[in-house]
Amino acid sequence: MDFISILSIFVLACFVGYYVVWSVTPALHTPLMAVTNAVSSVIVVGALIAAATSGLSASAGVSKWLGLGAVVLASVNIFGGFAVTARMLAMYKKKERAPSAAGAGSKAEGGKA
Amino acid sequence: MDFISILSIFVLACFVGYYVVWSVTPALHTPLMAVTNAVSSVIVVGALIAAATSGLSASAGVSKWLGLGAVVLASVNIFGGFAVTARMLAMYKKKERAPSAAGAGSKAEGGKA
Amino acid sequence: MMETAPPSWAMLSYLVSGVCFILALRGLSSPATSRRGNRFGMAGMALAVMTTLLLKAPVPAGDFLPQPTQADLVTLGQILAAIGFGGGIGFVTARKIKMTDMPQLVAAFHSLVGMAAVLVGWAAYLNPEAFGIAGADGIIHAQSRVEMGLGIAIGATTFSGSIIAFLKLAGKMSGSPIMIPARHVINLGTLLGIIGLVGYFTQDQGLWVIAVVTALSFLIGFLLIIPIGGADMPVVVSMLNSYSGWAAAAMGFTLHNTAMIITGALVGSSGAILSYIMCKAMNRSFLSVIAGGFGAAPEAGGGAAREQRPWKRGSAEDAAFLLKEAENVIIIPGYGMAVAQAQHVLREMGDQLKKHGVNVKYAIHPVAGRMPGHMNVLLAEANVPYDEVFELEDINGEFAQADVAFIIGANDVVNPAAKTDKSSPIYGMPVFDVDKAKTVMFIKRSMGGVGYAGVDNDVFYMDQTMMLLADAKKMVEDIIKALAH
Amino acid sequence: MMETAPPSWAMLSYLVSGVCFILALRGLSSPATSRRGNRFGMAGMALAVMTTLLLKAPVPAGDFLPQPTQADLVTLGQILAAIGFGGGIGFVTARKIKMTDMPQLVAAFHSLVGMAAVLVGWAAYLNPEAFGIAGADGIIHAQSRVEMGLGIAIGATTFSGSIIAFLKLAGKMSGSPIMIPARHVINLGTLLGIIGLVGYFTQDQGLWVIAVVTALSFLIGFLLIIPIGGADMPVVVSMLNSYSGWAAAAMGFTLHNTAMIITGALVGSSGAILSYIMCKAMNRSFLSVIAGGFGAAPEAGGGAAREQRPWKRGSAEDAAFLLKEAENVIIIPGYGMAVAQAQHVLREMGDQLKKHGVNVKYAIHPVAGRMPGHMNVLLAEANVPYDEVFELEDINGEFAQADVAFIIGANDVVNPAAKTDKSSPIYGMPVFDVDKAKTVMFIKRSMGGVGYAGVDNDVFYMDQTMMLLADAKKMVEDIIKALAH
Ligand SMILES: NC(=O)c1ccc[n+]([C@@H]2O[C@H](COP(=O)([O-])OP(=O)(O)OC[C@H]3O[C@@H](n4cnc5c(N)ncnc54)[C@H](OP(=O)(O)O)[C@@H]3O)[C@@H](O)[C@H]2O)c1
Ligand SMILES: NC(=O)c1ccc[n+]([C@@H]2O[C@H](COP(=O)([O-])OP(=O)(O)OC[C@H]3O[C@@H](n4cnc5c(N)ncnc54)[C@H](OP(=O)(O)O)[C@@H]3O)[C@@H](O)[C@H]2O)c1
Repeated sequence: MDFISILSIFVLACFVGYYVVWSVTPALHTPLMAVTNAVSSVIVVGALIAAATSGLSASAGVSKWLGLGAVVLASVNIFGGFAVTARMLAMYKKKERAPSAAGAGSKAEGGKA
Repeated sequence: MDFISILSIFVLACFVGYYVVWSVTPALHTPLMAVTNAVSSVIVVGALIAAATSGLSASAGVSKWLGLGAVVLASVNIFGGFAVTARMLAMYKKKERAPSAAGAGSKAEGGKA
Repeated sequence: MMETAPPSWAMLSYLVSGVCFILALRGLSSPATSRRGNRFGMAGMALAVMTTLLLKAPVPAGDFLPQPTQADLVTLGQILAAIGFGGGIGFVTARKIKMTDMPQLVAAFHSLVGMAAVLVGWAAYLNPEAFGIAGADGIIHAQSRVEMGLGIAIGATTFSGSIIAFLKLAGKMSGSPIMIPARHVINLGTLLGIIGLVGYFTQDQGLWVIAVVTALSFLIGFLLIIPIGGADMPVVVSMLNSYSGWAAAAMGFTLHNTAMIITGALVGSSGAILSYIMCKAMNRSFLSVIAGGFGAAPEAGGGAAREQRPWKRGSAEDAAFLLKEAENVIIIPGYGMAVAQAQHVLREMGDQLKKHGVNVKYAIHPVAGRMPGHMNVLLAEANVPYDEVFELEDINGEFAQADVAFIIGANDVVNPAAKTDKSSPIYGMPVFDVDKAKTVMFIKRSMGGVGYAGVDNDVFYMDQTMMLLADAKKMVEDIIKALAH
Repeated sequence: MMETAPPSWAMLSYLVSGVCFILALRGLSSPATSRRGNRFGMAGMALAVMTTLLLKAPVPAGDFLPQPTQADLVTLGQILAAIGFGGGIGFVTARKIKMTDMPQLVAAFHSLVGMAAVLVGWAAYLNPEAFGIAGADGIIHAQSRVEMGLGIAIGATTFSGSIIAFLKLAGKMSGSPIMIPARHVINLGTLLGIIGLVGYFTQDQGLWVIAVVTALSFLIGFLLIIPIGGADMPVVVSMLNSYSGWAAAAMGFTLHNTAMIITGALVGSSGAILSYIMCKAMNRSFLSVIAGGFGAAPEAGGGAAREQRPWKRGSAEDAAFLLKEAENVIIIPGYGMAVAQAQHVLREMGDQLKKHGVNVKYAIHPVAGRMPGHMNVLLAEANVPYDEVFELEDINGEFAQADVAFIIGANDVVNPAAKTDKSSPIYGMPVFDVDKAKTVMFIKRSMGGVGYAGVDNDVFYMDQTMMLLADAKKMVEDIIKALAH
């Protein structure tokens, strides 16, 4: 991939980002913050590359451990971010289903209404 | 540019196209048809490449003339498409300006209100 | 010449040109920004053309590029002449065309894009080195052959299809569907033939393959469109627009050109979405439009029932009197207004009414007329400010407060059968609730005439309806005269 | 290892993963599609991780890849352990966290992304060969150095900034702005230092350069956020979210990774747009938020004036009586509802009222609470169906028909000063027209307490206003009891 290709992808992705985010309903802005958090952990790709090297030199060894550390941090985010988003989204229900369950936030992801 | 880069650009451009077109106000759907017509003449790039070759072989000579023909056709579209769009868009005015000019479609491109 | 990537500055400027096209369409999200948008479009096109010339044509450019030879300068002259010649025709046409002829103009322009794509495809086939798609031995890459074949096929289909659409829309050919027997079988066969040959093309670079592909594609464009009724042409035009976009994108893949790929995706989506919007607002499936035959039988039946029910006829004076007294008037224009070219007198009538203190609004149905946005463009031409023009959802609630619903050349878009009669061809299409208005005025030429869907309309026979039977322009002129008294 | 492009299948699957992320955000356009969207997000992440593992880690994959050695398997084990360990912590946290603690959770998560970016940047610096960003001589490409430096700088700023935001939001640190003298000069100096060093980094690959960049970036994140008041933190969190997106994009440029670039653009836009929406709805400029100091003085003045004007106090019984008799009730929740955790009892009250035939709707201001969408998530938690919850523009016209506007823990968002008083800090912010309702009920703990903007509210003193002074949860419980009689 040459630089211009990457730049093109980036520019178009910015347009997509602009439109996609504006089309998010305000009621779901909190889940939006949570899910963008989760997806920004795609940095884990870099972390995995570092962690996967078999350290021959000393600095490569350090790099590997830094990578593993980054994998841990990113994983907290990935699992935490998606799980908390799923938990929030499971709570948004339509009228039909409302009167059934009471009070405490049911954590089931089942609500597809 | 490798194939995957081009594919990525294409996929993202489809997303952009989807969002951009849906955000066009229905009142401007006719200008939209005219302007997409004009921009699709970007095929002129291919026509120019063909027309610019100095024909050494016989087939290259034919190719050159086909290219020139395509340049003519595409140019009709480019100038026609943008001009007719500009003419249409110049007619869309806000209330303040309406009572001044009467009847016949004023072709001036000036209306920036 | 081997496949060499264009230099970075050229790739960058193609990207910028693509972004300009995005901004051009983005500008259309409101009339206020639309003109700037159009200028972005022009800038993008100018950039793409200039970049290509600098890159490929032997332009004299100081010390940066090799000095052009005499032959080179001739080439450059030819190119500029071609641009000037084509551009001149396009510009003059664009200036002269009547707004009511827009549908056929768009169809005609599409056919040109289609033909240009065919020519470019052939040029690339004949001189692959110039396009950097051939190996050292002059053999074209297999992938490029597929892209080239597809580009030519889509282009040719677009060309012949658009020509038919143009002829039907311009009334130079009967709008009624022409149904060839066994046409589905023939179409399918032709289509499979094209696909098969494009596949075979990867194996055999022979001229005959691409020639047959071209011929079959011209044929299928023709075959696909002739069974479709003239009134369904707008959907077809949009669909062909979409095709031309995908053809440009295919060419962009071949040439590794970002501007073409972005444009292709934009135009492709635009056509597809407009087709979808039209079909949805007509409550017809895209397939049923493409299968053709709509508008075939000259609307038999209903005629008898129609005459038996009582209806009231009004005169221009009656209408003027009621309009003058009204507080809120909602005007619903339709296809008949375009046919009668009544938009200018209509705006004049609106001005008169405003002087009498009447509150006048225009209500536009998404498929009023024969093209998306058709009515808006005509009203804009007549200097109706766009903030007096409302879309269906925004104004449909206001009919209960309206004293007069003034229907001028519209029919299907106010037909309540769409809400109640499951057997109606327009059942399910959203319509204006004109029955809620105190008085309904309905301009059309005769009780026998029907709308696009060819069905009777209960609004004619309502108690509060006054039928104003005349040519729309004539009737509005008479109303204006009566208002003056 | 030299810079070699990853194989096509990997590039393709990174593209697919990027598209999945787009679809994940796209799903959030409505609650109905949001859950599928989230699954797309998970799928995209799983794909990105798996692709990278297949590509770089020595996974046992039959004959396709070289057999892993013993050391390789250890590495794989370490990686899986790291994912399992981190993932476990994340998952448990996500399950345990209270909905009212969402703002601080998001801030905490951001800090982790920032730190991960710093670690990856350092790892790339120490082992550039693994990332394919070094020449044969182990020298890192200049462009990669800039990208790496920027990635580390943004990541470190995000980290320390988010930590402060977390501490302030969680109440573990005073929310009041801490104003260092000459802070603008210090900040500017630090910023220039970072930029200068990143530039210098292209000349000198020394460890000290990147170490100082890292340290200064940690410092600036800290310096930038401490002068900002706790209540402005949501804008800051969004801004940091945006930063973390751009950091990911920078990393994506380095690694030529489509998934990262797309994600970066998505997250970057998301944070920027949310910040913009918040600032706009508060009618404050982004710069004024970032400059800090808001909420500094403990709202002096106004106190005297406040006491002098007459106001009416109501009891839970009074409120219950009026609510029972009402036809339309609009509930306006605000920050106080979140503080009191009153959403569950509020929904219960709504159910009771519905049994009495009252029409209950919830009205949400775009900046009600302390986070975009804060109120929606709490009401959803309490099982309020989302089709009873309306946005400002959609419901503001209905107050004229409302018998009761029930304000629970909201304040600024109903303050008419925003419409009338040019000197008010909230002037220009759109607010609910509660004064049009027949009766206004206003729950807050004391007459002295103010909202986020620290200003008095004329609604307290209106004729039709009944102040219900108590903790929101307590008051609603009392109303429910009174309704039962
Ligand atoms: N807009 C689009 O994109 C699009 C695309 C495809 C199809 N369509 C279809 O087109 C139709 C549009 O509906 P519409 O309500 O606008 O029109 P319509 O239903 O086609 O009705 C046209 C009306 O105008 C009258 N008329 C024709 N010429 C006239 C003249 N010179 N003076 C006065 N009246 C005249 C006709 O009656 P007389 O003959 O008695 O005068 C008829 O009542 C819909 O069915 C829609 O589905 C629209
Ligand atoms: N949503 C966002 O994204 C965001 C971001 C940044 C800033 N903001 C700002 O936050 C504000 C939000 O406005 P708002 O109307 O929701 O809230 P607000 O103006 O901050 O008012 C909160 C109200 O709740 C009362 N309250 C607090 N705790 C309570 C309890 N336990 N029981 C009962 N009442 C309680 C307070 O009065 P007492 O103290 O007397 O009880 C006060 O009247 C806006 O100014 C907005 O600009 C929002």
